[in-house]
Amino acid sequence: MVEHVGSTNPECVLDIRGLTKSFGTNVVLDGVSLTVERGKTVCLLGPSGSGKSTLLRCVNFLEKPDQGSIYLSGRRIGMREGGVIPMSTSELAQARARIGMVFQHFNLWPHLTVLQNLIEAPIHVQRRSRDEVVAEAEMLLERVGLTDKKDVFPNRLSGGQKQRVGIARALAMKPELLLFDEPTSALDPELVGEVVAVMKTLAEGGSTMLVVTHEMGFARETANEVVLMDGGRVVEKGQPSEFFTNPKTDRARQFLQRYVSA
Amino acid sequence: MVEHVGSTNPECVLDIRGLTKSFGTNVVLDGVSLTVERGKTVCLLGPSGSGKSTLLRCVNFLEKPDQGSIYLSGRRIGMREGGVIPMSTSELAQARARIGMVFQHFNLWPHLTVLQNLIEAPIHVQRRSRDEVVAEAEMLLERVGLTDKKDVFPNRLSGGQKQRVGIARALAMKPELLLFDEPTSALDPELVGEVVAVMKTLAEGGSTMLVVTHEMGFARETANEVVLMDGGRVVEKGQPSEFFTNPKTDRARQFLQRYVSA
Amino acid sequence: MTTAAFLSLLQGAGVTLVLSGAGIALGVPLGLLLGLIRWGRVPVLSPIVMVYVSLLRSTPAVTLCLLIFFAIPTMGIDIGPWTASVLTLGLNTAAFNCEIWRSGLNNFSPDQLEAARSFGMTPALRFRRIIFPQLWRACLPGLVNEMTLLIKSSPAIAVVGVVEITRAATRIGAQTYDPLPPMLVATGIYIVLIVVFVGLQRLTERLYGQAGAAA
Amino acid sequence: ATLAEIKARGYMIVATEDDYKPFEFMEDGKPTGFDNELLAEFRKTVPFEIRQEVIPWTGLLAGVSTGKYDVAVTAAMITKERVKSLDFSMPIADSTHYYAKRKGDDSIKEIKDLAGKTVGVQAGSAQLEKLPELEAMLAKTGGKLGKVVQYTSYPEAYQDLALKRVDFVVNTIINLRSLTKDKPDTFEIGQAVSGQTVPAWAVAKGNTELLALINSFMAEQRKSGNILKLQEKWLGQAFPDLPETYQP
Amino acid sequence: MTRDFGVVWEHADRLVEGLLNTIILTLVGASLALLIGSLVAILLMSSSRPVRLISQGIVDLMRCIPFLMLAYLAYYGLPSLGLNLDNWTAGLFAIVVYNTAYMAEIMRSIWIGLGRESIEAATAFGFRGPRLYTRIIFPQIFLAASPMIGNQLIQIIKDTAFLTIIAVPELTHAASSIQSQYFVPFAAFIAAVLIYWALCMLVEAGVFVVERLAEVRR
Ligand SMILES: Nc1ncnc2c1ncn2[C@@H]1O[C@H](COP(=O)(O)OP(=O)(O)OP(=O)(O)O)[C@@H](O)[C@H]1O
Ligand SMILES: Nc1ncnc2c1ncn2[C@@H]1O[C@H](COP(=O)(O)OP(=O)(O)OP(=O)(O)O)[C@@H](O)[C@H]1O
Ligand SMILES: [Mg+2]
Ligand SMILES: [Mg+2]
Repeated sequence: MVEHVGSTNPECVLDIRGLTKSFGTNVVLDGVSLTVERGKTVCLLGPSGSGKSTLLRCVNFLEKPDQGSIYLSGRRIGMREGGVIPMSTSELAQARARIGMVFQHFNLWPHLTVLQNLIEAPIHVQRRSRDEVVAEAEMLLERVGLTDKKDVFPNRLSGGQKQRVGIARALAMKPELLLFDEPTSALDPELVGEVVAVMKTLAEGGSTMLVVTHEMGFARETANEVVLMDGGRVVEKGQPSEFFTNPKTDRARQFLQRYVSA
Repeated sequence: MVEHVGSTNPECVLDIRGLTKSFGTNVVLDGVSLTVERGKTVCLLGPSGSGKSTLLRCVNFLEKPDQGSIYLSGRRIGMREGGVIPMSTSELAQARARIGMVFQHFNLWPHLTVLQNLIEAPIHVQRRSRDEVVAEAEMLLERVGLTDKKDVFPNRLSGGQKQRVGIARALAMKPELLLFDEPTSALDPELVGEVVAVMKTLAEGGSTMLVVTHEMGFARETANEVVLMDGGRVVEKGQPSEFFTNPKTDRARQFLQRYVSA
Repeated sequence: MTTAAFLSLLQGAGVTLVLSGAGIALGVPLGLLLGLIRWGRVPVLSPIVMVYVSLLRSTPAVTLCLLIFFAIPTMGIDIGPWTASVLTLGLNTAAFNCEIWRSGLNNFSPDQLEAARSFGMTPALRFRRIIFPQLWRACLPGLVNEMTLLIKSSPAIAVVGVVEITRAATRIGAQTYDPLPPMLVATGIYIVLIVVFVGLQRLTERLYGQAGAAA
Repeated sequence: ATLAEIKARGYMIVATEDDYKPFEFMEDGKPTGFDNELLAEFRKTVPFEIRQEVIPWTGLLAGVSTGKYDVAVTAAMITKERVKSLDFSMPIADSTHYYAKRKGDDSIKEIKDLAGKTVGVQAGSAQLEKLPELEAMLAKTGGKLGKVVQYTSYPEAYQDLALKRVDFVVNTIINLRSLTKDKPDTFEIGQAVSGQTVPAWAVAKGNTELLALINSFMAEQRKSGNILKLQEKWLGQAFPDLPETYQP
Repeated sequence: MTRDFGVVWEHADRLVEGLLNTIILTLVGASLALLIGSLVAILLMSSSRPVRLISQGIVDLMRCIPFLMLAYLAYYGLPSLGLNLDNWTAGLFAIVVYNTAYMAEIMRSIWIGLGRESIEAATAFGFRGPRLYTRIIFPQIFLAASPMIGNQLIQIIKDTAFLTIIAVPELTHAASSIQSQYFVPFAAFIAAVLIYWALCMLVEAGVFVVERLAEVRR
């Protein structure tokens, strides 16, 4: 396949082309291509070890891909235009600041309060004015229903609250794209609901999101597209309505089986 | 209610009567009564914070109850007969050795191999002969399908394997009663199955089990009785067939709702 | 430097090694005992240990040695220079070791302790079979660090007339009016002594590294 | 211990130093020097055993005053402060203070050149106490005492003198003579910077009988002229005119 | 004994002067050791193997050399290489070089246990270089390491006492000069111990405060 330059579709926020990544001899991503359009939510499903997390980590270059290219709103990530010279660390940092990431284990900064977690990167990475950022962060906290936890340290929060802070922290960067890596799988069943609810309002509010999840309910109801990965490849893509009721591949049928019995 | 002495039913392995426990002003258990008969499996359900873990911890006196009494096969636990004088630490240790416990986070001893984890307490607490215990432990490992991991340290095991070791370790004490505290909720969805399968064979093999779990499938298929707790009280008890299809209380209906959508 | 001078330095090295070894043999278990008292919040004893640790950590070894050697005999207990030296090094290092053991105990996994309790282990058995086998590995770097500091602070005991490495070097310097060469040789000997301890630590870490990782 | 106690238990404990050349120092691991040879003579005259402890200066006088050791067999300068808690024997030498300078340092030719120059002495020593006398001498010629650097022991001070970190070192003539004998190319002795000062052995305050025993031994040594020979041998000069007692 | 303490009291000004010098040495030495130690800790955690091995080697060497010897060599040894430091500079140099090694090792041991999560999140949010260290990594290290850093600060306070051998007039120097000049064997040292104890309690109080800060975040 010839690699075309730049994005053909101006509505494409994320455009991943032929991504390959191995750890030693273990091929974890094997030519993955994927696009996410502006305002759309794509759910990435797949069994453990299929490379979902690695894919997300490649998107913001926490892992360096072996081959393939990634474009964020038409601009190449990790490499300078042309794809030969790697970005400098400062260019990379600026590029990363355009992507918000929400982690399975929240990864909040334990030494900072909830509000400080939100304003840390906007002030020190994006160098925006403190007053503006604080005002915005307070609005975000209201949106995720945590205004009263503003000055509390993360250790005092329940898992669900932590993850809502994690989401607000990602939003505070005003990112063009939001990445979620299993945002609910470290939560008690009780607490999943509150986080899923926040994600739904985001999706409906027009955020562009790429979500790795085991929450089939969320994928079915909210995603614009569902992508199933297995063994480092995309095995099936489709509308959720199609995918869940009438999967095309055996692998997808097999995968969905597991969730029906629960 | 007048507290009656001793157990009236000789088939009763665990008999909890009017258990009360507070942390500070927070009343966590508020007069819980519960029995588990020989060879039966009771599932304890309930939302987070309803006191399930605290109840289990009271059973083997890891927490001291404020009021109420617990009988294991007719013998009082934690207190000497009469219920006024507390047991000495060595009496308590002997009583605890009659109860096997399986933890959410496995709590294996990392400095001991799998086999050593199994034989540690039987040899040093129950003072049984090493040869006998080792032979038995090897049989148990076969039963949970981990014979080949015998000499491996726990950090080399997957979550599911760790939990199977945890179960084998509890069985090695030949306990009269097995307690499980959310044995699968720290596991990836992939790995839940293998642990549930082991628990099912135990239940069918005649072990007496009290299981706190969020796995509704297990409760429905395996439990002889289901107990729903909320706010430190038992709100509904019943046969699983009854409970899941036709719950009597609003609280139970509400609780079950959450699991249907998933 | 003459051969005789060099030999006297080696002899000093022997003295340093023996006294430091005795100090460590006294201070490490004593520190563990003190650490357990603090960790277990044993009433009455725990605050006493706290003051002991605070005071001994801040007392320079020379001062402690002089006090032990000259002040204790006025209470009618006769004490020789070697006993005083071992007591000085041991009591001092015990205070630091108490803190090292204590932080190890504080960080010990409550989950594992709970498992041990629920399996009917008595406190003594828990300590012997579950805590200690893991604790010493976790504390080893800190303890060895403290052992290196103990060896280095051992010149203090020279005030009571024990001729260890530094004193032997000083004597040579005083005789020749040229203190630098013996000091250099002494430094070399210290490095050799301490490298042995650090190397033993690294070796133990490597041997037990795999089994010691958390489950 | 008192003489009676010493006789009862059969031995006496003396303390000597190990880095105070030429009075006491170690040669090939054995104590030697002026005091050690004098001690050997003393050993011959007493009816009990003498045990010797070799310790640094820091704890030495403290050990004698607390009774850990019976006699300080060292050249302890008799000073006002020390006589408050110790009793001193007959003086064993004359150790008037001189200054030593780097060989060939032309900026110092006489006492008045010392004004404003940096001086090294041992911390807490009798020598330190003599500095006011030097200050007084300098004042007469309108000079002032320069910076004073205190060392834990003299070898370091000499080292710094050679390294030009101090300009002169004040010590007793005896010590300085021993120094220049060993390092004639590096150091040289200047003039006296104090009045007469004498060192002696010391016992705990009030231990009169023991002191009397020591003094009778010393008198014996003076009479036989033996002590002069030892002084000649170790200190480079005999002191025949030492006083019987000395009040600081 | 009371007479002895009287003598010490009369010369309290010398103790105070020594104390001031001890405090200056400790403050300057500790700040520099912490600062440089942080930089060395970054080298110890470098992804480049040679950088790691070399910095590890230097740190281990420093931990093997007795402080006294280091001070001695800096003062009497360096002049033979043509570097003539005065006793203050040499003393500070020794304190800083020596404690930098211990501080760096302490910070490394905490850093290893810090967990990748918060650092990875910071990288994903565009933190890098100095900001990553000053905003995310070191605040957490200092919170977690306060008991051990406190231990080392106490070591620094006590290490300053060794500088008496190169004639830096710190507290022990003052105490031993009073004790041998006026012959008050214990009183001077007991006074010094009490002052050292007070200093160490200041450190302990600081550690206590930081530990409370860490605890509400743990
Ligand atoms: N840093 C790494 N070094 C080596 N192998 C790695 C690394 N990160 C991931 N892997 C391997 O890559 C494979 C894919 O991992 P990845 O975490 O992307 O899977 P996943 O689909 O996210 O799984 P899960 O659902 O368990 O999170 C696994 O086999 C894993 O062991
Ligand atoms: N040691 C303790 N000290 C103070 N409060 C405690 C303690 N242990 C538990 N609690 C409180 O007791 C209540 C019940 O806790 P418990 O762990 O028994 O609930 P649970 O039903 O097991 O919940 P989950 O499903 O989250 O495990 C909670 O509010 C909890 O905060
Ligand atoms: Mg993953
Ligand atoms: Mg629980």
